[in-house]
Amino acid sequence: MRIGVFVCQCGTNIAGTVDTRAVAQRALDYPDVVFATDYMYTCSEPGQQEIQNAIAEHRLQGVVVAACSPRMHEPTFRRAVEKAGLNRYMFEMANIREHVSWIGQDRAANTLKAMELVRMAVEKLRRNEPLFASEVPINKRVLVIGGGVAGIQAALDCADAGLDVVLVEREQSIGGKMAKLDKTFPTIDCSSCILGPKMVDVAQKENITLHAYSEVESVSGYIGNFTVKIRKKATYVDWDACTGCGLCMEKCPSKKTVDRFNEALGVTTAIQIPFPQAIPKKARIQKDACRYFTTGKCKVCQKICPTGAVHYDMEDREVVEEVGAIIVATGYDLFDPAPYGEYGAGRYPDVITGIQFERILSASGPFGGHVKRPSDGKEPKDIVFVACVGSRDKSVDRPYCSGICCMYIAKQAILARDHLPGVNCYVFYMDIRSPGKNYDEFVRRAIEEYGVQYIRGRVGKIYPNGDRMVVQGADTLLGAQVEVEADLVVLATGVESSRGAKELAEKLRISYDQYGFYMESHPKLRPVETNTAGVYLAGACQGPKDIPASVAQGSAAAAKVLALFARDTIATDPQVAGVLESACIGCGKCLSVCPFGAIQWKTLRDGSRKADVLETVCQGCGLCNATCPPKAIQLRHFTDDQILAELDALCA
Amino acid sequence: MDTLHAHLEALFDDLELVIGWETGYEPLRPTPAFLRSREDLSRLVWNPLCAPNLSVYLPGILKDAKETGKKIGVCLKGCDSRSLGALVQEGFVERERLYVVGLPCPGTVDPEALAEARKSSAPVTHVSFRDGLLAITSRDGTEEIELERVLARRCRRCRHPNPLHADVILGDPVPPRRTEPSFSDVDAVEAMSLEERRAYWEEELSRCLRCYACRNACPLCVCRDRCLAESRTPKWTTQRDGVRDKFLFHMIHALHLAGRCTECGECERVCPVGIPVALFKEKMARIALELWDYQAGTDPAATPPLQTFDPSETGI
Amino acid sequence: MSEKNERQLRIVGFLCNWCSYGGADTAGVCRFKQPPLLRIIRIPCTGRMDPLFVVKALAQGADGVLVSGCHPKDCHYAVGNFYARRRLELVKRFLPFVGLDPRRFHYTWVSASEGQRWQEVVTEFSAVIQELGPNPGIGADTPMETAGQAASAFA
Amino acid sequence: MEQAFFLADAELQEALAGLSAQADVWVPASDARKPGLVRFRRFQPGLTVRLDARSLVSAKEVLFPRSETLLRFTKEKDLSVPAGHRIHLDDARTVRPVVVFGCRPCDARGFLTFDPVFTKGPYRDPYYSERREKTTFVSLVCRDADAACFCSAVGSGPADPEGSDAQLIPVDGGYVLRPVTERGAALLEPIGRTAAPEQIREAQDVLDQVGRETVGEGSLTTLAEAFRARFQDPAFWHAHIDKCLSCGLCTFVCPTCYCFTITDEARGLNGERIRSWDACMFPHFTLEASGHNPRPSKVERYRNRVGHKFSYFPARYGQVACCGCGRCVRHCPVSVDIRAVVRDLPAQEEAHA
Repeated sequence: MRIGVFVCQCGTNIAGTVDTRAVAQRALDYPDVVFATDYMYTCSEPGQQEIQNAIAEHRLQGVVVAACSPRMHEPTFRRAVEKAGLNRYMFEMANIREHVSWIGQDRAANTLKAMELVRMAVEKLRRNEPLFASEVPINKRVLVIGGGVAGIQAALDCADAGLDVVLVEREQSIGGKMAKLDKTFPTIDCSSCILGPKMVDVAQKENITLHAYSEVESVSGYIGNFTVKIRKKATYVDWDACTGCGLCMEKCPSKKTVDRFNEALGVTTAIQIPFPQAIPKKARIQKDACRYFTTGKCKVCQKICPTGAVHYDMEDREVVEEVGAIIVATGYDLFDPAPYGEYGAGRYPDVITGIQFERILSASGPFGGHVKRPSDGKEPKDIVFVACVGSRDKSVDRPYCSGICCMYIAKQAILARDHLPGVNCYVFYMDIRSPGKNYDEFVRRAIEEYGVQYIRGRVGKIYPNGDRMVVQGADTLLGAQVEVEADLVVLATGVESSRGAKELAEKLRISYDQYGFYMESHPKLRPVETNTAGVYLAGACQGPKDIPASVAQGSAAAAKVLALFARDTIATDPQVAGVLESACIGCGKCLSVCPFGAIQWKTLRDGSRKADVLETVCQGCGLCNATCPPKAIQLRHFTDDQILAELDALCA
Repeated sequence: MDTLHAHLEALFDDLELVIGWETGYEPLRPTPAFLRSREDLSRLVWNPLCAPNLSVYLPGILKDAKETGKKIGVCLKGCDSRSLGALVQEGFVERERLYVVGLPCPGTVDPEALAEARKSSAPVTHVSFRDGLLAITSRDGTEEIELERVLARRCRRCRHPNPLHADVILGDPVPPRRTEPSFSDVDAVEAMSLEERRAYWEEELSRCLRCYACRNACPLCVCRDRCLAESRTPKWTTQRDGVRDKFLFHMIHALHLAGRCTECGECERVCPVGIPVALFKEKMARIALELWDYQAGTDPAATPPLQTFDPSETGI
Repeated sequence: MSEKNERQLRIVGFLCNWCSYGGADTAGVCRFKQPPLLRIIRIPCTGRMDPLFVVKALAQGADGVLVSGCHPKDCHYAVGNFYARRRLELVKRFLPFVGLDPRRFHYTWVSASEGQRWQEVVTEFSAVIQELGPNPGIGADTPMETAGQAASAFA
Repeated sequence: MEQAFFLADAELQEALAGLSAQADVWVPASDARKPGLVRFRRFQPGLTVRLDARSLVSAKEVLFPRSETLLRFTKEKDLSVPAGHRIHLDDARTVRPVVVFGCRPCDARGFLTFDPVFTKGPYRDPYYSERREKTTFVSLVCRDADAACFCSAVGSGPADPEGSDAQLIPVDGGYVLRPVTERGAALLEPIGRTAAPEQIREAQDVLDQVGRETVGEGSLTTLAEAFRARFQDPAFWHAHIDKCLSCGLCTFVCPTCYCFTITDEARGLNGERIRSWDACMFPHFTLEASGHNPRPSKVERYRNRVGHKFSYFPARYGQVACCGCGRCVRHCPVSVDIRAVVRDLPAQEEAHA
C-alpha cells in the first residue's frame, strides 16, 4: 500500500504544542508511508485539495490525516479522498488535537504521542480494505415524540412538506407547557392564542396521526427503518365516539379531583377534558378519582354520554408504527422546590411556583384570571418573586442556568401590575439574564415602567407572619439584610429534564448528560442531530430553551428529516460484521448476543451451519466479534488484526 | 462391571454404538473404545484408571453419525457428565440422541503418583479395584495400593463423583470428597506474590510444546480445527517458541473456557510436560462462581454467564 | 520523570466511539489537561472488547490498559456494555492469578458529556501507572522483541 | 571392547562441566519442583542430571529447535525505489559444538531419520547439517524399557550403538564409556580415565545381556506393502483412530518426526523468518490456500503418520522412520498405540464392521 500522511497544524491549535513537521517527518519511517507533510488547515478547501493532489501525484492508496477528532471531520476527509478516486474507507484519522495538543503543554511529550498515534493509524490503515455501502429504502414517515410547541412545529413542518407524521403525546392533550402559559414574553401576546391555531392544525392535518395519552414502548431498527411500539394508555372513553361535548364533566359526581392542568390550584372532575382548547378535545377518566373505579358504583358518565363512548373495561393497547426518522421533543419539567425547605413551598399555600402563578394569571385558570392568593382568595398587595430556585445552585445539583426564569418573572410581575395596578412586586435575583431579542428592554420596562422592585440577592428564609409571608434575604448591592412582607411569594423554579427522559433515551439509544438532557451530536455544528442516525432533537429536551428557540429547533429538526427523506434510499454503513465461513464453527454464540438480530443461520451445501450477517441490519457494534471463539466473524474496519496492529504499534 | 456389561447387552439393539473404555497397551492404560457390535461390549472396562473424559467425542460423533434413529451410548463419570451438560447448554450435543450411562466415580489415578507408589516397576499384567484398593499384578506379584494415595489432583477437589444428566446410573453413589467448591490449589498460587506468580507461570509455560493436547482433550474446546491459537488471520500468536506466545495460547484457552469450564481436568492430565494448566480454568470457574454463582454444566437449561447479562448487576 | 521510568510509559486506551471517545474529545475541547501516557484505540462499543486484548496488551508490555464505554443502560447499541462489564470484570479478577498486576488494568464508564470526569479518570490512572513504573510483561525474553530491533522501527 | 573409559558417579558433574567448556552439553535432567519431569536441558553446574530416567520429550530439539530463526529481514525505507524500501537479509549464525550426553539409544538413533532428509540429497538443510556435524551423542545402554517401548521391533535394541558416538554402560560405581565413532573417542579422551579390565569385562557383560533383550514384539519394519493395501480401508482406520484427539503430542515428543512450517513473523519494518515444529496431525498441515484440505479429518492424518513412518519413508530411504522409543504411545492422552495399528495392517481377512 502507498500511504500518505497529512499532519494538520490546525493553525496553532495543534502546532502550538506539537511539532507537526517532526510528526510528518517521522511518519516517513513507517511502513508503506510514501508521502508525509504538515499543513496549516487540512480541513480547509485548499487543505483537502492538497490531499487530493498528493493522491494523484504519489499514487496514494490510503490516507492518514492527523488532526482533530474523527467524530468531527472524518466524513469531511472521507469525501475528500473519495473525490480523488480512493475508496472512502481507505482513510484513517489520528486525533492529535482533542487527545493531544489541547490536553497537554509538554511539547516533547505531545510530539511523541502524536507520532505514536499516527503510527497506530498507519498500521490500522495498512489493514483496511475498501468497503462499499449498500442502499436500503427509506420509509418516509416521521415519528415526533412530544406534542409541545417544539414537537408541534416539527410535526407541522414535516406535514406541510407532505410527510406522514406520527405524533406521540404522553398527556391527554398536546400543547405542552406552553398551553399552560397565560402570556409570552417579551410581546405579552396570549399564549393559547398563538399556540391554539397550531394545535388545531395538528388535529386537522390528514397526514398527522396523533397518539395522545400514549407513550413510546420500544424502538428497534435503524435510520430509514425504525419500528416503534407505542402504548396507547386506557382513557376509558372511546375517542372515536367522544365529541368533546363535556356533558360527562357536568354530571360527574367526583368533583373534588385535583386539577393537574391547573397545577393543583383548583379541582376538576374524574372524567375530564383538561382545558377548553385541548387537542384532541376528548374526555378521559382519571381512574384513581373515579367513583365507579374506586367503589364499583356510579357509571353516571356512561349513562349520560350521548354517544356511548365510555367503556370502563378499556385496556392499554399497543400500536406499531414504522417510520424512517424520529424527532424527539419531549420538553422539560419544572424543578420541585421541596429541597428548599427554608422557602416553605408546599407548606405555605401562598408560596407558589412560577407555573402556578401562570395559571392564576390565566383567564382559563382556576380563578378565571383574577389574581388571588390560594389560601384565602384575597387579592395580594405585595408579591415577591424569587429567582433561581433550582437554577445555578450546586447544592441542589442544578448548576446550570434555566435561561427562562428571569424573563418569565419580569413578565409575571408586569402582568400582576396589569391585573392589580396597586400591587407591589419585588424580585430577588442573582443576575438578570436577558440576552434575546427585545428581552433586556422588556426587563427594563418591568423595572422602569411597571415599578417592579429588583433586589439583588438571595432569599434566605420565607416564614409566615399572621396571614402574610415574610421574605428574608440579602441585598448584596446595599450590603444589608432585607425583609419584605408579602401576600404571595412566587418561586421561579428552574428547568429540568423531563420525567422519564433517561428511560426514553435508552429506548432510542441516544445519550444524555448528567441532568438528563439529551446530547446533540455537536454543540455548535450539529445541534439537532444525535449520535444515533435518524434520531433528531427539538426543544427543551436538549437543554433549557424558551419558545422561539424551541420552535426554531422544531423547524430545524424537520429540515433535517426532510433532507434525509429527499433521497429514496440511504447508504448503510459498510463497517459491519462479516463471517469467514471456513473458520465459522457454527456455535451460534454470535446469534445469541447480537442486540439487533442481525445474524442468522445459513446452511452450506455440505449441510454445515454457518453464521450469516444481514448487512443492512447490522449496526457495527462488534459484540459478535468479541464473542466468536475462533474469530470467524470480524467487524470490518475494526478487525482483530487491526486492533492488534494498533496495539503492536505501541508496544510489543 | 458385570452390571455395566449386562445393562448394555440388554439395550444394545437400540444403540448405534457405545463409547466406553477398554484395556490399552497395558492394563494401567484404559483407552477410549468405540464399541460397534455386541461382541465388542466384552472389551469394556471400568475402573479408576479410566481417565479420559469421553464427552470430548460427542459433538463430532453426533455430527458424523447417520440418522438411524438409534441412540449413541456413552459412559460418563461425574465430571464428564458436567461437560456433557455444558455441551447440551451450548447446543453442541442433542441430549435426546444419547443414551448416557452414568458411572459413580471413586476418583481416577494419577499415573505418576502410582508409579511412585508401586514397589515394582515391572510391566503390569492385571489391575482390579475393590473397596478403595487398587490391586496391581505384575511378574513381581500383586501389590495393593490405596486409591486415595494415588488420586489425580482433579479428583481431590471433586464435588461431582455422581453423574448428572444420565439416563441410568450404574453403581452405588459415591460420597463426594468435597461438598463445597474447593480451590486450594488456586489458593496456593495466589499465596505467592505477584512477581512470584509471574515467574512461576513463565517457568511452567516455558516447557509448553504447543502440542495442543490440552486443547484437544478439552470437551469444551469446540473450535477444534479452527482454533484461534493457530490462526494466521487474525493473528494472535506467532510460531515463535517464546514464553509470550505460549502464554497467549493458554490465555486464549482459559478465556474461551471462562464461565464454561466444567473442571474435568483433562487439559492438565494430558500435558506431556506437566504444566498445571487446569489451574487457569479453575481460577475462571471460581470467578464465575463468585460473580454469578454459576457452575458450568450442572444445569443444561442455564445460559453461560458471558453469553448473557443482567442490567441490574451492581458492583461491577 | 522518576527513576523508575527509564522508558516512556504507555497506557493503551480502548474507548467506545459513542460515549467515552466523545468524553475524551469533550475533555480536549474544554482543555482539561491530562498526563501524556494514554494512547487511545477507538472501538465502536465496549462490546467489541475481547478480554484477550487486555491480556495481550499487558503481556506484551503495555504499562496500563484503560477501557471505557457508555454508562450501563446508555449503550449506543443498547446492551454492548452489559456484556462488556462481565467480561472485563472477569479478566480484571483473572489477571493477578497469572502474575499480571490488576492495577494496570482499569475499566470505567464515561459519557460524551463528562469531559471533566474523563480528565479525572486519565489523571488518576496515569498516576497509578507512574507509580507502578514499566510493566515487564510476560515472557519478555521472546526473540525479536529485543529493544534494539524495536527501537529502529518505532523509536 | 578395545578402548574404554571409566566415569565414577561422583565425577559425573565435573565431567559434564568439563565438556561444557567446549560445547553445549544436553543431559536428561529434572526440575527440583517436579522430580518426575525429566527432559533434556543444557547442562549447568547444579542441575539434577537424571541418567536413570527416560526423558519425557526426545532430544530432537537439540538439533531441531521447536522454533529457529532462519533469517532476519529489515526493510530500509527508500522512496527512490518503486517498493519504497530496500530489504536487507541477515542469516548469520554461529554454531557451537553440541554433546548430547546420556540419551537412550533410541534418542540417538532417531536422528538417523533426520539425516537423509536434511543432510543429503538435492535440498541439504544448512541449519540442521551444520549443527549435526558438530554434535556428539553419548547414549546410555538402556535397562528400563517399559510397556510402551518397542525399539527391538524397529530393528534396534536397548544397547544399539547405531547413531551414537559413544556408549555409557552402567557398571558398579559409575559408567564405562565406550567410544563408537572416532568423534566419540575424541570426546571421551579428556574426561575419563582408562577403564580397568574388570570394569571393561563388567561392561561387556552388561552390553551382552542388554543386547540379548527384546524390547517390543515382532517386527514392524516390513509392512510398507501392507500399509498400501490398507490405505483405502476406512473401517480399519476408524476402528483404530476414532479415539484419536488429533493433537500434536505424538509428533512433538517423537525423535523422528521432523515436519516443520516456515512463517514470517514481522513487526513494522523488521521481521524474521522462522522454522517451527509442525505436525501432520494438525489440520493446518495440509490445508490448501483454496480452503480444501486433502486430509480433512484425524483418520487421514493419522493414516499419514503411519504411512510416512512405515511405508513412504522406508520406500525412499530404506529404513523405517521410527526408533521405537514408545513416547507417542506412552504420552498419548488416549493411549493410541501405533504398534497395534501397524501390527494389524496385514490382517486383511479380518472384518471391521
